[in-house]
Amino acid sequence: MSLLDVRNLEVTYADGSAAVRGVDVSLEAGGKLGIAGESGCGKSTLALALLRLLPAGTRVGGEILLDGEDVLAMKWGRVRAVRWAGASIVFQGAMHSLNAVHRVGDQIAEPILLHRKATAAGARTRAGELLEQVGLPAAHARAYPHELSGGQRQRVMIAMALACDPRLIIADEPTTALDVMIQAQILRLIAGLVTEQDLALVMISHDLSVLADTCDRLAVMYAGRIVEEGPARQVFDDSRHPYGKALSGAFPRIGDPASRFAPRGLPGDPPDPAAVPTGCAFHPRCPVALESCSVDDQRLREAGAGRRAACVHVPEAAASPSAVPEPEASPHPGPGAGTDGAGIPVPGPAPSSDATGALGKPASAPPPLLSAEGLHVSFPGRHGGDTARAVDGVDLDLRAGEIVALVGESGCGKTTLARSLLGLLPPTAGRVTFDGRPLDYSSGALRTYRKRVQLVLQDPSGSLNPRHTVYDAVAEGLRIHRYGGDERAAVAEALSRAGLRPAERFFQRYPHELSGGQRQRVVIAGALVLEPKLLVADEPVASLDASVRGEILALLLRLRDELDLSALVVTHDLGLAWNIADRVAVMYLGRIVETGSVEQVLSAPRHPYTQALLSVLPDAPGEPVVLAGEPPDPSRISAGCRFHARCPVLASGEAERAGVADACLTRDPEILGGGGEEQAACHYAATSSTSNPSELIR
Amino acid sequence: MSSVQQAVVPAPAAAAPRRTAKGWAYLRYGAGKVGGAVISLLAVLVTGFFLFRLIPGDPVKTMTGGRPVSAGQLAAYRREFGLDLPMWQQFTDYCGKALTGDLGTSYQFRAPVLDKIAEALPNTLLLTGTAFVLYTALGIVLGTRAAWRHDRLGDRLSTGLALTLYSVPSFWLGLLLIIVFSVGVGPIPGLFPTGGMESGGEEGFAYVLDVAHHLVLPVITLVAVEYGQTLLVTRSALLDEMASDYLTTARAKGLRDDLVRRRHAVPNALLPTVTLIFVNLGRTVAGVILVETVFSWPGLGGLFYQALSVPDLPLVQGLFFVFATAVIVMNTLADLVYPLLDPRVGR
Amino acid sequence: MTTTTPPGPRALAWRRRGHSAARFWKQYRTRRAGVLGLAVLVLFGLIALTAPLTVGSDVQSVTEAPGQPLESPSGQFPLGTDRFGRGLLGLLIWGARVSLLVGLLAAVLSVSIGAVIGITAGHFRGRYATVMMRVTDWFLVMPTLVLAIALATVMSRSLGTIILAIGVTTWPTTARLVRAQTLAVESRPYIERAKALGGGHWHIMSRHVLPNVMPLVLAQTTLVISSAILAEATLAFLGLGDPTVISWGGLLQDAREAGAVSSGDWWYLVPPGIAIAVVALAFTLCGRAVEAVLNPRLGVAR
Amino acid sequence: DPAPRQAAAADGAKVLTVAVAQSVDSLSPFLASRLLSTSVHRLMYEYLTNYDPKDSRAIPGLATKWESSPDKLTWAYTIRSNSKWSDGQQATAEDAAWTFNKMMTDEGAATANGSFVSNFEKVTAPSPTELVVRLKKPQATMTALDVPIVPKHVWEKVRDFSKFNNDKSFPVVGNGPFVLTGYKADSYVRLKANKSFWRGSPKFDELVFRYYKDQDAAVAALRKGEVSFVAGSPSLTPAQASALKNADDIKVNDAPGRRFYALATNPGARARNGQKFGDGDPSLLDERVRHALFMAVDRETIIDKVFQGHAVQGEGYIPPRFSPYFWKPSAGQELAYDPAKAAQLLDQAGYRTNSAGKRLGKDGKPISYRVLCHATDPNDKAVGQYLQEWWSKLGIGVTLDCLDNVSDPWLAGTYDLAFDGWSVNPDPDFVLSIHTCAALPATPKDVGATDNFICDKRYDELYARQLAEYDPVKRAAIVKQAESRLYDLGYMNVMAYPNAVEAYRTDQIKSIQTMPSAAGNIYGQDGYWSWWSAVPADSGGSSDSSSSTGVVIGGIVAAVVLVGAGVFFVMRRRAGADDRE
Ligand SMILES: Nc1ncnc2c1ncn2[C@@H]1O[C@H](COP(=O)(O)OP(=O)(O)OP(=O)(O)O)[C@@H](O)[C@H]1O
Ligand SMILES: Nc1ncnc2c1ncn2[C@@H]1O[C@H](COP(=O)(O)OP(=O)(O)OP(=O)(O)O)[C@@H](O)[C@H]1O
Ligand SMILES: [Mg+2]
Ligand SMILES: [Mg+2]
Repeated sequence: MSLLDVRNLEVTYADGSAAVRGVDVSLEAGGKLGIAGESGCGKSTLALALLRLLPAGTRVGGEILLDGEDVLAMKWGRVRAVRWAGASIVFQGAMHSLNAVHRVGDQIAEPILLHRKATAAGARTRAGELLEQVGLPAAHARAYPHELSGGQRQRVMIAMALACDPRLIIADEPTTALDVMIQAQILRLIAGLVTEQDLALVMISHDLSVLADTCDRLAVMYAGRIVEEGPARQVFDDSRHPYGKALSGAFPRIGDPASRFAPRGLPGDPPDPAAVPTGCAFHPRCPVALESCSVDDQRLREAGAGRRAACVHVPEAAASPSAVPEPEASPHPGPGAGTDGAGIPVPGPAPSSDATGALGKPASAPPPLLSAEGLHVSFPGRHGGDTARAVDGVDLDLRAGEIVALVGESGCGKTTLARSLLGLLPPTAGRVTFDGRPLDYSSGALRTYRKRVQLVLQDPSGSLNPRHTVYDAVAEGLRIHRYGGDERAAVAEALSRAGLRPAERFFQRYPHELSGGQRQRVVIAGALVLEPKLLVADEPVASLDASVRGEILALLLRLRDELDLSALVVTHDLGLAWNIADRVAVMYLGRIVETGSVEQVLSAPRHPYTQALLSVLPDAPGEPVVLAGEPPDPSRISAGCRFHARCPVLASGEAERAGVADACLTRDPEILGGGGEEQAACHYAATSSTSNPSELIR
Repeated sequence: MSSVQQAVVPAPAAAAPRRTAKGWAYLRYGAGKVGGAVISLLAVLVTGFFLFRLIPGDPVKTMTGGRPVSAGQLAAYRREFGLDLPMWQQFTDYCGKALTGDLGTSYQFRAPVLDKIAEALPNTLLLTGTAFVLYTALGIVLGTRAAWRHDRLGDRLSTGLALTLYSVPSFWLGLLLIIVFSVGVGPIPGLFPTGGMESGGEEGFAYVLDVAHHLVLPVITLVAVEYGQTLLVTRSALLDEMASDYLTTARAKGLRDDLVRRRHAVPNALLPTVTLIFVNLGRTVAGVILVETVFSWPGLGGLFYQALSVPDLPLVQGLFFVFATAVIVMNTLADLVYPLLDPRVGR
Repeated sequence: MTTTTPPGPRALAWRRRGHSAARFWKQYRTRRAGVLGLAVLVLFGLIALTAPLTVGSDVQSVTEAPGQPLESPSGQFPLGTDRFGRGLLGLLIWGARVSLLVGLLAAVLSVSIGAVIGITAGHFRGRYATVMMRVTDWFLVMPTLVLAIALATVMSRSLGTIILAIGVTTWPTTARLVRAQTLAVESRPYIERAKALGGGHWHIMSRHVLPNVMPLVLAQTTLVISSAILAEATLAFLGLGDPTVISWGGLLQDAREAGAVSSGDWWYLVPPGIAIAVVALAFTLCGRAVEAVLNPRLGVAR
Repeated sequence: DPAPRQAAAADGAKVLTVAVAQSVDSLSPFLASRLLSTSVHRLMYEYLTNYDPKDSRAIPGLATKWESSPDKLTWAYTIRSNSKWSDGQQATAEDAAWTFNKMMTDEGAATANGSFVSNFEKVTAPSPTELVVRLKKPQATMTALDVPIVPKHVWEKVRDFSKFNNDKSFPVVGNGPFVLTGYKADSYVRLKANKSFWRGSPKFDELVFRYYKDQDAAVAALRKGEVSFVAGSPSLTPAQASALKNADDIKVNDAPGRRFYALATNPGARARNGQKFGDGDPSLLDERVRHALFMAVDRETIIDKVFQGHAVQGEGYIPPRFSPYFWKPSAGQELAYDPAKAAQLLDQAGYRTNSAGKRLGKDGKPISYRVLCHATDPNDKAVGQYLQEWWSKLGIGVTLDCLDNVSDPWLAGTYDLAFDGWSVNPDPDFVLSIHTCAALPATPKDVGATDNFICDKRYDELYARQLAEYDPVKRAAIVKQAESRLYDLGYMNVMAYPNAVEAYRTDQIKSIQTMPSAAGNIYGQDGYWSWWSAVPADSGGSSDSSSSTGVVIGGIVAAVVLVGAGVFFVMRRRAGADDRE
């Protein structure tokens, strides 16, 4: 008998939205099941339903057998007994899932006292042990949640989940909102614990690649239903369902030329659970949909050994391994799609050889459009703390028609740099020049400057005033700059450029009536309407679903081609750089530590930090190098190389052997050219520019 | 956990929460708040002085109006109350004295203002203190219940009643209570005294009983008009918390509903209420004028009203200062207590 | 949508406003308490506006008083008479004008001061904000009633005085709320975007902050009216009002001065009190409903 | 108050509780000026003379007899030898001399009663029973020296008379019918009967003045029997009176009052040095205007509607209760209610109406008078509204300036008309003195004793003559002439003599002396007659038992509520325990 057996689970919220519509899954003891899917597809609902945690008024149908006992039929007393002791949950937002006014130790001890009838002292000791198990000092039991970092809090949640030795742990997006490096730490921790203690795991994520790495089996959810299920790796690499394909295709494989300058996405919006399309719920967005798809509902059926999928293209008898026809190379709107008509033209393959060729010859390159010279930005410390040197000496050039990606961990100063490039933050030292002239911070000059350089922010929902219509939002720039021409026409044109067609249909909509992707397009349209020369995009897709982000990236590429726009794309995602950028700059603790063409930096990184970043990508080859510790703190920049405290090369003794260890501890490395455009700020890299760096760290 | 940490590069020792630093931070924070309060107090002192100088007329004339007074006597009064000095000097004298705890001499009572205040303050504190404890408790308990079972009939009734009572003028309610429960209407006998704080002359337990008996109606009046606000704030604070993930966590742990509420929801929801509670106490002291007038309670409110109609400037200033001090002190206390309750703030 | 002759932006804007008003009303309608409050207000508003037609200003005349002093309710005088022999029903209706007017004006004054100070203090950081917030804090610690009494005593007795006293003493709460909301709005990315587009202080305050603060201001106005009506009654009751003007609080004070409480002339005392409570309650209900509709974070928590 | 009553019942003490609305300003006889305080002092200390409750004649108090020297400048009083201070010491002429001397030499001690001694040259006590006062000028009021005589041996120790309030240690040594035993500000004043009072011990054992800020509360307390007597401030309202009339065991005492209620006109404020100040409307300086205004005041309506019969129509300056001095205008002199004639008078005076019906002043602007009224006096506000309507028919506007404290505009002369009223003493000297030129302030900066700045040569002459006239009948005749002159001037228009309306419980007070005894008031008499004479009812305490039931019932209600709430809580908790999630 399986540990968990969910049969035909249906969940309808009090407001009538059918969040889960007939889900069957099962999990053996010790098994690891991943559930993937876009935002809003019902993943969290499913998780909550497992322990009957849904809000009052929610209708739940079907069966949830936990160790053979139907959770839905239990008395409340029994439910309470099963909770945490039988199955525990690690929730998505650790910062909100912990009670801010209780010490974390007490919160861990609470279920122990409740279910295990332990003494207070016993529970406290156990809480300490649990903390140590998740790699935190036992002393942290006395801390309050806000005193811990996001990663630490997530560890506390995990420790808490382990408190009553449950046989099943449900982890709902345990790493969303965490930094790449921390995410790697947490994933390893969970994987290790589950294996070690022989726990069953249900892991929920919107990131297929993460699940493929961690789980045995993978279920892909769409609109409240599981559309594909099978062994994790197989589903990720070779999906049998068009949605699964799109989803896994949205994760760029670095080094794979196919995804270079070719971000892939899925047109259309995730479905609204209050109005799920008839037939196959996916048909409006499906590139290979048939006429019948809008009528016939699809159920999971065998699709190869141990695999199931719900698609017409998977024959009843589950024969051929790849029954789903490949969509044409470019995504295009499905027959029923285009409710908003947001068709995505194919980005033409970038003139890569040409471009890289040009980039390779800095001497002959045109003068940079925008450049930062020795830029420093610091913030006064909070509560009388030390000054935070968020940007600490950055030199960066951006040429016309070029896309540069700025990557780095959270808190390394990317946003600060972007803001100071726009003159939103005055630099503490150094300067920004545009078109060869240093930036003038008088308000009139700034206004002129901001007509030519535009900013696109990370969070499209936040970037739009909820009380302004799309028209107002786009026209805002025109009005500020007293645009003389036909405002309406300009707005319409900008909107259609950004792929919102016909533009008039969007004029009177409010942001909340748009999907995330559409909102980001509106923001981009608002920037384009002023016909800028340069776009600074700060994490333009970070808050978007994997399927949607491809579209936005494609849009950026297209604009570059059409309008000869330059762009600085700020991101923490190296894959994104691979998708669209010509050049990449890696930032660490306020300084650029490596820069160069995308191909070179991403396939042959020279700085140990870049190497580590690349190695922790879910499907990166080789053993990941997980940097321990928290994201660095710009108010405490250590002497010597700023990376030395976390540097794997230094830790492994490699630097010692190369004779640069002293320099690492005492001397701030200059950014050094390694031939061509590639430059890295590393003493070690300087000594070994020829050797293959990825082999060094073993 | 060896396997997990194996490949991990050693990190700089994770900084454990620094307790002493936090203590210092709190001290600094507290000192800031207290400093702010002191500045506010000084500002109040200054405004009190100038605001009431705006009342037109000559205080000595007011004092002696209708009584035949010799010029010598007038001059003596002016000297006595320092009214012969130029304004700025009066002001500095006033400030200097106030700082040493001397608020001057009441014109009408010929007694130190401080004495008059000291006489009345305990009475006001008794009334407001009792009412405060009751309405805070009532507001929190009912507010919690209303939120926990929100949008049910009980919530609607309880919130509706609170809102209604909140909209009722307190003096009017007091008058009605006097008619019904003091004078007696129809079959209801007059159960409670119509006013005052004591019948006079009792001692020991009889005195306590007597005062308690006098306390009932004014306290009911204050509680009735005041508890609504606490209820509403508690209710909405709790409603805000109710969607929080940590409550789902608590439920997921298998906690009973009432434990989830008491241990997790209420402590968080009460945080925003704490400030209100303190501020309320300060305001109740100042706002008690009406109830004291209606129930002839011998407290600060009554004194203030009397003082204003004369106007007895030193007493008015003194009382104004006391009222404002009550609010300032309570606000500051709220500021000081809040971080102790909410670990996230001020450290 | 076919684009024949596209309507101009202005027409569009109007249509949009119409839409949002309709949407507001649709949501407001679902709140029963708010609708009830609104109905009561409309009723009282009509009563107050039509008072010159229904009862006429003659109800105020003492020399032409039709009845004997303090008659109990009868067919001729449904609510009895006051101490001059004037019909109390008429006075109550006439008094609605003053009470509502004072409540309204005082609230508008208070909220305008609060909104201006709140927005500017929230937008301009630095010294200006510090000074403004100090002033606000200072007013906030002033015991409102005490200060209002003091002001009303210092100035001459008139409606203007009462309005000023209420307005000047009650704005800090609004200022605080508005400032908090302004700070919240200013921390939103769209402000950064507006700055990046080149928008200046005025642009940001008027195009972004103000519309976002308006709902709060609106709700706050409604709530402040309620407390202003109570404050007017209180001041009048304490004898600080203009004795020649009929207001509900004034009627209560008259009743008390006439000794209605102890002589059991309930008809003199009860109706004005109820009128005050009902109108204050109605404004509170409306205010809360408006607040809940415009600021969905409140009360919609699951 | 049941607990005390029970305690009182245990030792059989009879307590008379009086509801008062005023708070005590000071318990020092040298400082106190409020009615309550001076009434209490009457009870605590003997005065030299007292007034006969029948006709307010001067009768012996501490002094048994008195005579003046032929030059009218020396008065000799014989001090009684049967009055003892409550600490056992004999009260002597020495105490009286010390009291007066203190007031003459110490500014602090002169605060309240300094005016009585301002004309004294020297006060001596040749023997314990002999007091001699030497005057600077003749003074007819020497048998009306309302000054409490205090025990020298106690008061000698007082350092600063301007600060000493006599309210710290009890009982307070005195020789009046009652001894002060307790006081709590704004709560109560408690007095015990002085068993050895020379005129005889009061019948009640204790007298308590209980403070009720709110008159309604006091009336309610009377109805419940919490208090035995309510005076009202200054009297019960008509509504209260009629309600109490119908109540059981309550007697309403509706007696002619000692106050007049007048409309004063600003005659152009000025100081003795001739300097003018203030901004009274110049039109009011025309006697015809003043007369016209008063003729447009329907005094009958005021009595009917405002006082609802609890007042007498005003005529002369001194109320009819003081019959020797009562004067009323002759038929020809009288300014009877006649709006038409009033309008005519105004026309004659040159104040004509414009097309809008507004009467124009000499400056061509419409006339509008500011009428100063006491915000705390409902009658002022009520009459003010009538004035507004009556005078608007003459085309004259009125703004009512109702203030808590009217003295500032009053003393500054910044008003046109004002509501005015004084309590008249058996000796009318004081109320007459306030209209003399001598009472004007010395300079605009000073305060005079003047009421409303009237200064008239003829009136002053009459005033001086009556003060020097020691023969009561002749003096009364002069006083009446002065009143007539005042009436004609039209600056002080008496509208009414309000009654004293007070009430007491007949089941607690069997009988009580009014003053004048025929139809007089109880509270605020010139003397201690009422409280000294009050006889307790035998039944004693029907009300007491009712209020102790009150406590019992109240207690039970409270207990039930508490228990109920507790049970409710427990139940709810139980119920909550097994609910969802
Ligand atoms: N309490 C609720 N009442 C009504 N609808 C809800 C409620 N909770 C969630 N939903 C809706 O149900 C759908 C599924 O929500 P759910 O939280 O399960 O999605 P999810 O897959 O976890 O998304 P995400 O990746 O954003 O966490 C969503 O459309 C959401 O709007
Ligand atoms: N206004 C500010 N005041 C003080 N410190 C700030 C401020 N803004 C940013 N910082 C600090 O500067 C550092 C860099 O911040 P920044 O937002 O530029 O990082 P980032 O690289 O964009 O990070 P993320 O990926 O999380 O967006 C952080 O440590 C942050 O705490
Ligand atoms: Mg989720
Ligand atoms: Mg950032």
